[in-house]
Amino acid sequence: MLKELFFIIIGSVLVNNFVFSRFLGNCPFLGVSSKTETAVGMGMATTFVLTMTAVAAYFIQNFILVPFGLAPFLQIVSFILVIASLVQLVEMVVLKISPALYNAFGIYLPLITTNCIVLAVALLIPQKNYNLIESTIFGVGAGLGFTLALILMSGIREDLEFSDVPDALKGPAIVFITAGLLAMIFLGFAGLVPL
Amino acid sequence: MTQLIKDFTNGLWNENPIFRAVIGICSALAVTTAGQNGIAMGLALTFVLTCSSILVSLLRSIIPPKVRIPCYIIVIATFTTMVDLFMKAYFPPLYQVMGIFIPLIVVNCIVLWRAEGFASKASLARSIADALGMGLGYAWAITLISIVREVLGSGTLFGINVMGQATHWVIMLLPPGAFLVMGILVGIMNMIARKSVKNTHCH
Amino acid sequence: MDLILISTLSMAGLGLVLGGGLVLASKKFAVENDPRVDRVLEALPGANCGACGFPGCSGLAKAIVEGKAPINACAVGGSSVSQKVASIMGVSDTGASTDKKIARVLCQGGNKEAKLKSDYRGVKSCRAASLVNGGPKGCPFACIGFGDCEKVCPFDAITMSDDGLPVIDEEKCTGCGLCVKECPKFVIALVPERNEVHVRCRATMKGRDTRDVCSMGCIACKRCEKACPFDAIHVVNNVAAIDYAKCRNCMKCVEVCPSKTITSAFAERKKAFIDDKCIGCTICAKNCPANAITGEIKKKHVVNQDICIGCGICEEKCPKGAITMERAGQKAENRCS
Amino acid sequence: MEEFKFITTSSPHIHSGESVQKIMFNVAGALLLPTVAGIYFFGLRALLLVITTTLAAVLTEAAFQKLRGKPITVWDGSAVVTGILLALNLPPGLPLWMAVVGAAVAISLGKQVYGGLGMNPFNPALIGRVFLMISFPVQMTTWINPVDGTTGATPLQMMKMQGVSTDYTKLFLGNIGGSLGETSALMIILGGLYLLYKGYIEWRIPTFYLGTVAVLSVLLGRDPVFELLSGGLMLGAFFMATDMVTSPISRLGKMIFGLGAGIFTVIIRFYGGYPEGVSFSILLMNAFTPVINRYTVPRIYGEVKVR
Amino acid sequence: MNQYARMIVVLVIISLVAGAVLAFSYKVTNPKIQEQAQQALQQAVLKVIPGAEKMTAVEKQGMTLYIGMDNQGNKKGIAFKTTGSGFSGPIEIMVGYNPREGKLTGIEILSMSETPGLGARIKEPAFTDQFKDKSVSDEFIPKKDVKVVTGATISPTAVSKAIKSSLAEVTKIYPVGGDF
Amino acid sequence: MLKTFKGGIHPPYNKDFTKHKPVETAKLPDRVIIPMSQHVGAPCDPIVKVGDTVKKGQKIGEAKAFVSAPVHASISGRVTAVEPRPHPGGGMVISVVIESDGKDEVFEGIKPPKSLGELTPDEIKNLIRESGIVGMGGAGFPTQVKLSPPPEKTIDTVIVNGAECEPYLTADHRLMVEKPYDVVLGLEAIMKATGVKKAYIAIEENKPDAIEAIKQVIKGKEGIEVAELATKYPQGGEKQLINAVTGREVPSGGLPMDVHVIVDNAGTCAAIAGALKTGMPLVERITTVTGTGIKEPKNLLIRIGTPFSEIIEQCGGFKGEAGKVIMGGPMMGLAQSAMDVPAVKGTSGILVLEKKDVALSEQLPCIRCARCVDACPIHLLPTTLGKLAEKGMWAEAEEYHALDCIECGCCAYVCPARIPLTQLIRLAKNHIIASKKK
Ligand SMILES: Cc1cc2nc3c(=O)[nH]c(=O)nc-3n(C[C@H](O)[C@H](O)[C@H](O)COP(=O)(O)O)c2cc1C
Ligand SMILES: Cc1cc2nc3c(=O)[nH]c(=O)nc-3n(C[C@H](O)[C@H](O)[C@H](O)COP(=O)(O)O)c2cc1C
Ligand SMILES: Cc1cc2nc3c(=O)[nH]c(=O)nc-3n(C[C@H](O)[C@H](O)[C@H](O)COP(=O)(O)O)c2cc1C
Ligand SMILES: Cc1cc2nc3c(=O)[nH]c(=O)nc-3n(C[C@H](O)[C@H](O)[C@H](O)CO)c2cc1C
Ligand code: SF4
Ligand code: SF4
Ligand code: SF4
Ligand code: SF4
Ligand code: FES
Repeated sequence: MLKELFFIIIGSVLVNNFVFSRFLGNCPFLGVSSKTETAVGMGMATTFVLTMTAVAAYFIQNFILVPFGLAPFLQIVSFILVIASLVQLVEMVVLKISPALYNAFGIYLPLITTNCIVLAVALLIPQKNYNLIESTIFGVGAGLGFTLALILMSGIREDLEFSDVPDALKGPAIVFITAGLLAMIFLGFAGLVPL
Repeated sequence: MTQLIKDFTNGLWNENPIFRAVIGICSALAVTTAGQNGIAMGLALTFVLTCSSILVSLLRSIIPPKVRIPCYIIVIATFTTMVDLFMKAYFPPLYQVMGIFIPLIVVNCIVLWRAEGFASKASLARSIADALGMGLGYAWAITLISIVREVLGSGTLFGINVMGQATHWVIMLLPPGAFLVMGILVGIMNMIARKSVKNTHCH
Repeated sequence: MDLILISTLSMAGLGLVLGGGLVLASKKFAVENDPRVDRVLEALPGANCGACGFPGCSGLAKAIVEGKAPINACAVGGSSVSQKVASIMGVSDTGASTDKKIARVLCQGGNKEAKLKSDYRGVKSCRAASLVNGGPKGCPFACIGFGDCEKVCPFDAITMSDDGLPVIDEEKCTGCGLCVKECPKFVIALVPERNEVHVRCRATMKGRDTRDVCSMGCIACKRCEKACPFDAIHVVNNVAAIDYAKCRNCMKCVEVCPSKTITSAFAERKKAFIDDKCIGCTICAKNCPANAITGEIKKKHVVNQDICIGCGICEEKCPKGAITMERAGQKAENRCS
Repeated sequence: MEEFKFITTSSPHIHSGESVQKIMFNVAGALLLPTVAGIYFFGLRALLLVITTTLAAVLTEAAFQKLRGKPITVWDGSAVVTGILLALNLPPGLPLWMAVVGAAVAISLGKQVYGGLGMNPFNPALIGRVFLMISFPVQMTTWINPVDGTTGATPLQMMKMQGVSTDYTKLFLGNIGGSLGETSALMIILGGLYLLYKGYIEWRIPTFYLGTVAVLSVLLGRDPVFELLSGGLMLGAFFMATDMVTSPISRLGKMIFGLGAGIFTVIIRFYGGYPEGVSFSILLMNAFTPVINRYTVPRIYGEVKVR
Repeated sequence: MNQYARMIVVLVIISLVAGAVLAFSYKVTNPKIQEQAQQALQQAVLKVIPGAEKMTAVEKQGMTLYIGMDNQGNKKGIAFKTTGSGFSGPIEIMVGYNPREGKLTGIEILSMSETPGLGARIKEPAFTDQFKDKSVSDEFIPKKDVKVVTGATISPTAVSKAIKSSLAEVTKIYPVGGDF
Repeated sequence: MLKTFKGGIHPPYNKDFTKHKPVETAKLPDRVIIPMSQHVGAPCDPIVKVGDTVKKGQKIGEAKAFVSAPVHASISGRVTAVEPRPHPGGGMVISVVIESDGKDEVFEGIKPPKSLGELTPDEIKNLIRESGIVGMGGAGFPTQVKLSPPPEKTIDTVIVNGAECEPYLTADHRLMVEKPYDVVLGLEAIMKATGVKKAYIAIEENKPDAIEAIKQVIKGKEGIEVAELATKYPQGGEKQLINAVTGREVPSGGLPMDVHVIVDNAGTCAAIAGALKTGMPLVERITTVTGTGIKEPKNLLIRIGTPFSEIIEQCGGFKGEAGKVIMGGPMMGLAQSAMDVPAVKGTSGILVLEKKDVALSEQLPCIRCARCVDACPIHLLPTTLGKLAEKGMWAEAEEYHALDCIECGCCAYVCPARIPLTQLIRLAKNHIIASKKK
């Protein structure tokens, strides 16, 4: 059991990193990876939402969709509805309860609704037949993987400010190239865990 | 009319979602291993985008701002599921390739971006023009990416062998290839954009 | 039918629960956000130049709403912005009627004009160079010419000429004053936009010493002082200085300056024109410092355009508003915006 | 008295005399040792490969700089080092056109897109190698045996697939299959010691890298001597992980770098899909370098820790 | 209050309509989807059992087995699904088996996510064809009696292992030489 | 065990030019230019007019502020100008120009004070202030101010800085060899003035004769010790010195007194001794005139205010093509553009380098070799600071402790890419301080 959970984490952080090998969450990856501080904030916020989503998705799937035979066509709608509401709810609650926390990462919360990692995790959980604990861990792993990608990229991008990148490649282009090289490096983990 | 044409062409180049605005790129990276995937994904997104824009534009006055996002997203999700079911029913091989990325049209940033940023503020006609432009802009962009990756990675173009064994660079079909091709294409587009700006600038 | 019903119901239920949750949350966790911040932010120019001393326009907006900054803290926006901000904040805009100021370069010692005293090597920054033996130029007051001001201007209003002097685009300059703060040699000053005449030298050395190091420097000959009809220019500390409040752009000093230290575009010099409203009261003729107006009493007066210095006193004095000042040439119109 | 116009600069007015060129050409010189070993074992084919990649790297660099309208600075020697190191990381039998692709990728995507010398986040030679590895996996894993030129497996592959170890002396001297420059641990160590002596590489990275691998091998029940001597570990630890451009600047950071590279190498070697993990590990730590730099800022003289 | 009521009402109505519309679309497309799936399955089964024209599914000891028959109803072979753990994910394989002869009749890779150009080449006939007429008593060890795809040993190993282990189960139900 | 600190460099010392040359007294200058600011703090107000006659030792500039020091005429003669003149520190400073009358008469008010034993601490401090004594080690901080810490800052140690770690310079070295009694007497005055019982005279081990001479003098004196230091630059930097000798670290942004230490240069001590013995204020100092571009390198005892040109002439003039003239040592000295600037109280040396020795090679991008990081005695990240300065990111530079840089030049000295790191950091410091003042 523990071993499986470990594999889920390693799998989603390193081997099949959500950004570098599953191509998910690229827009926020591009958008908020220019400063390490914001990257860490965004990563934490996303991990938090992902974990909650994973749990919610598990319950909806197994207690509403499957029992009523709705899974094939209501999955997307119900998941996304839950995510959007959840994000908005969390945002409001955080703002009220701890303005400090809100300042730290509240500003990223609205962005998370459209982060496709979140919906993807929700959709992958039923597909992979994960139980509750596995689902939760999967959510955490996805978040950590995303955070790792953000932190690595933001570190490099902060250094890039001092680099003489050709004009045409400035901005997203060099970020993509760097992401490509990072993806190449992450292939080194290929075959690390049985999937 | 000229306004509509402007709205339409905006997505094709000026604010091309992939190359200029650089948004909604997950699918553009993920499914672009072969030319036909690009076309199919492009059309699917255009369909969802147009339908959602129509509905959002029609409903814009009824929806209270606080539940705006959930409402838009339900609309989008509905159309996406329809595409999903449709592809499953009629194009199973394609469906298998695109896998999870069809459902993910819901969260494709382009759709919500246009729903929020354009359709919720503009008239029906303009919303349609914009959605079509954006959709097709997305479609040509990812088709281009697909073609590059297919030619370099498999040596084929829409499944037809064009390069023989000369370009059988596995990396192009893998994630790094996607990012690298994307980066280089965005760079080229920047160069083109800059040139055209320079030409129209006064001296 | 069954399936449709169930799915409709469950979706409705989900919508109800989540909608209800959102409503509850938004009531329970409603947070007062001062909407004025956003409105002030909208009124600000959005250049994020930081000249106000706050982190960007949004920082200033917040500070204004919280009362930590005055409503006219944005120099870039000028009076129009401070009026808007004042109305949002519900206070009257005091002191917003100040004249707009822009930056002017007060040195003409470029690479050709000013001598170098040493062969400076190192960081190409004026401030860095000024810390090495006071800079490479022979004149310790001269522009160093590495363009720190150009780099700091958030509005791209400054370009360095081939001669190594900054040129300020009057149209782009917003008067934010960042360049003034940046220049280690205090070569740039904020002056009222309407003033056209400037002494472009700040060297307080003896005239002879100044001439040794720069061909455009003020040699303190005091000719300008004598030429000025308005007592607006004086040589203090070996260098001429204009009292901008008194100067009327007559350009007399410019004409007499032997070293071309004082500058103005003669194309900008205005001339007086008298129209038919003139009743021949002779007030203008009496007041004209250049004696350019002639005419008999109760007859329409005429201006000798060759003598008129464009000071505009006659225009001010004419009780009938019969005199207008017009530019002789057109303002140089060659900019690309 | 005579009139001179004196030079003025900010202090200091004297300099140690070190230069980038000096460093790079010394590294290139040190690399000659493993190169010679490669040529000895794999024949002139190996020499050809080294010349090809070096030329390709230098030309790519010049072409790129010309294209950008920047001064051409190939004489700083960094492209030469990249070229040689790339060759040392390739199977001796690799088709030459692939080597050219590798060198071009190394210099263009690995270095010039970031602005050239000193600004690249990743080790260019390794970018070239990994690119080739993933693009042409078959050719990149076709090893020839020394001397007789038949194809065979590397010691690590044999270990991974069949659990067979190789004789230490062979490993040490280099009479084994593998990349051109990685076979002779002896020559690599000699070159590395030379650079250490000259102060061009830092002892922390190789020490921590090799040390971590050795310790983990012991802990995980493997043969540490075998693990140290086989594969590209020695080459990586002495010549590639030490690339100053892509490794941390603080001393603590360098130790972390070595440690991390060691851990990842062991993970990939022991549990991953590849028999060898040196390239990936170094590149991965390159990616971590900015973060490491950020969090290992040394305590300055007189700083009172407030946090 | 009014504003809040409206929030809920609009959200509920939209969800409600969405639910209805989707359920309806599902009803329309579902038969087609099922049919597609069935067809795909049948195709795969018929492909791995040469000569079979139709199939029936049987459940035995927790396994689903498909019996392929020709038009006359003559049983031509048994097909079953098995899953191997490949380089980058599960590999689903359809295996055809003829108990009478104790040989495989063919295999087909149903789904996999192996590396294109490498592991993915297990889909190619060059790899799959070798299993045709392979005796079930063979060792199924890559590089020994199974030809591998160059540069990728893991994927073929996964396939071989999966076939070998599920054959062990199936031969318990339908022993070699026996009928079915 | 030789005492030292972490970081630093080993440049070629080139002290052989002058190390064994006894101090020569320079000839009386025809004209001296005495700037009203030769110290850290407020400039003096001139108290003489053009046409006045003055005598050696007469006060000509009055210090009004607390942190300031008076200046005195260094020769007798007539004041010919009181006007801004170029200062070797850069910029223009009000200076008094005195034309010599060739008589070198001593001002009437100059009288030897009471002996050290009879003076009270306050009298000692007053004597130091009135004698215009400022730090001779470089920065020129008024010594009396240093000796009057606020009451809450207790002082327990005095260190005499005899490190002289700058290459080429030997002024302090010769001073310690030739006048060890003066150095120790000055130190005793400081100890008495501050009530400190423990003192070290810190000398780098490459000056064995100086160590020997000082040891002879302090034999039998309570509480005074020689601290032998490893030869390394910047061993003489105050913070490094304190760390090497006492193991303490001056807190960032703090002063030596925060760790209960006062550091004074050996020359400063000798100057105090001079004032104690004769009552003559600070009007002359030892300067090392050296370098590859000087014909006859020497240690000269010069009058304050002597123009560089005269000093160089006495050393045979330039040799070859002079490329750079530096006031101070090669690591921290200031490059000069003109030869008519005067030597001031802090002019420990005049270094002339031939053009071929200063040829600068091309700057390349930083290769992140971290040599600068290893060399920095403050453990800063010069490469990072340099990059931040190039981008004008001053706030970030401050976060990376730019203000703690002592501008020792080690980083720029070692940088293989020849990046003017020290200058970049100096630029950043200047910016940060300017924005603070706003
Ligand atoms: C990017 C990449 C993807 C790979 N994908 C596969 C794969 O799908 N299947 C496989 O068996 N090996 C794959 N490999 C190769 C394995 O890592 C391993 O090297 C190989 O299985 C060893 O086989 P060999 O003994 O034929 O060299 C891949 C390698 C790389 C670099
Ligand atoms: C603004 C300022 C204030 C100082 N105040 C004191 C002081 O109160 N006590 C003291 O012992 N030294 C004081 N110092 C002197 C310094 O400790 C130091 O000796 C002086 O700056 C010369 O150091 P340097 O030659 O190493 O640069 C002060 C220095 C400065 C610049
Ligand atoms: C890098 C550096 C090197 C220094 N080297 C010496 C030196 O060799 N000898 C010296 O007396 N002062 C040296 N100083 C100045 C001392 O830090 C300190 O200011 C001085 O010893 C204080 O004494 P003073 O006030 O009597 O000059 C150096 C300062 C710095 C920043
Ligand atoms: C000690 C040392 C090691 C180096 N290692 C490499 C290397 O592994 N790969 C490489 O491409 N360049 C290497 N270089 C050359 C150079 O630093 C490299 O090309 C830069 O990354 C280019 O910016 C090395 C240089 C030195 C001094
Ligand atoms: S005006 Fe000042 S800042 Fe601008 S170039 Fe001249 S010296 Fe530099
Ligand atoms: S020229 Fe100076 S004052 Fe004018 S906008 Fe630029 S920085 Fe501001
Ligand atoms: S000059 Fe400053 S940064 Fe450079 S080594 Fe010295 S203290 Fe460190
Ligand atoms: S010494 Fe020079 S090249 Fe090396 S890290 Fe420092 S700044 Fe960069
Ligand atoms: S499409 Fe924008 S995050 Fe994936």
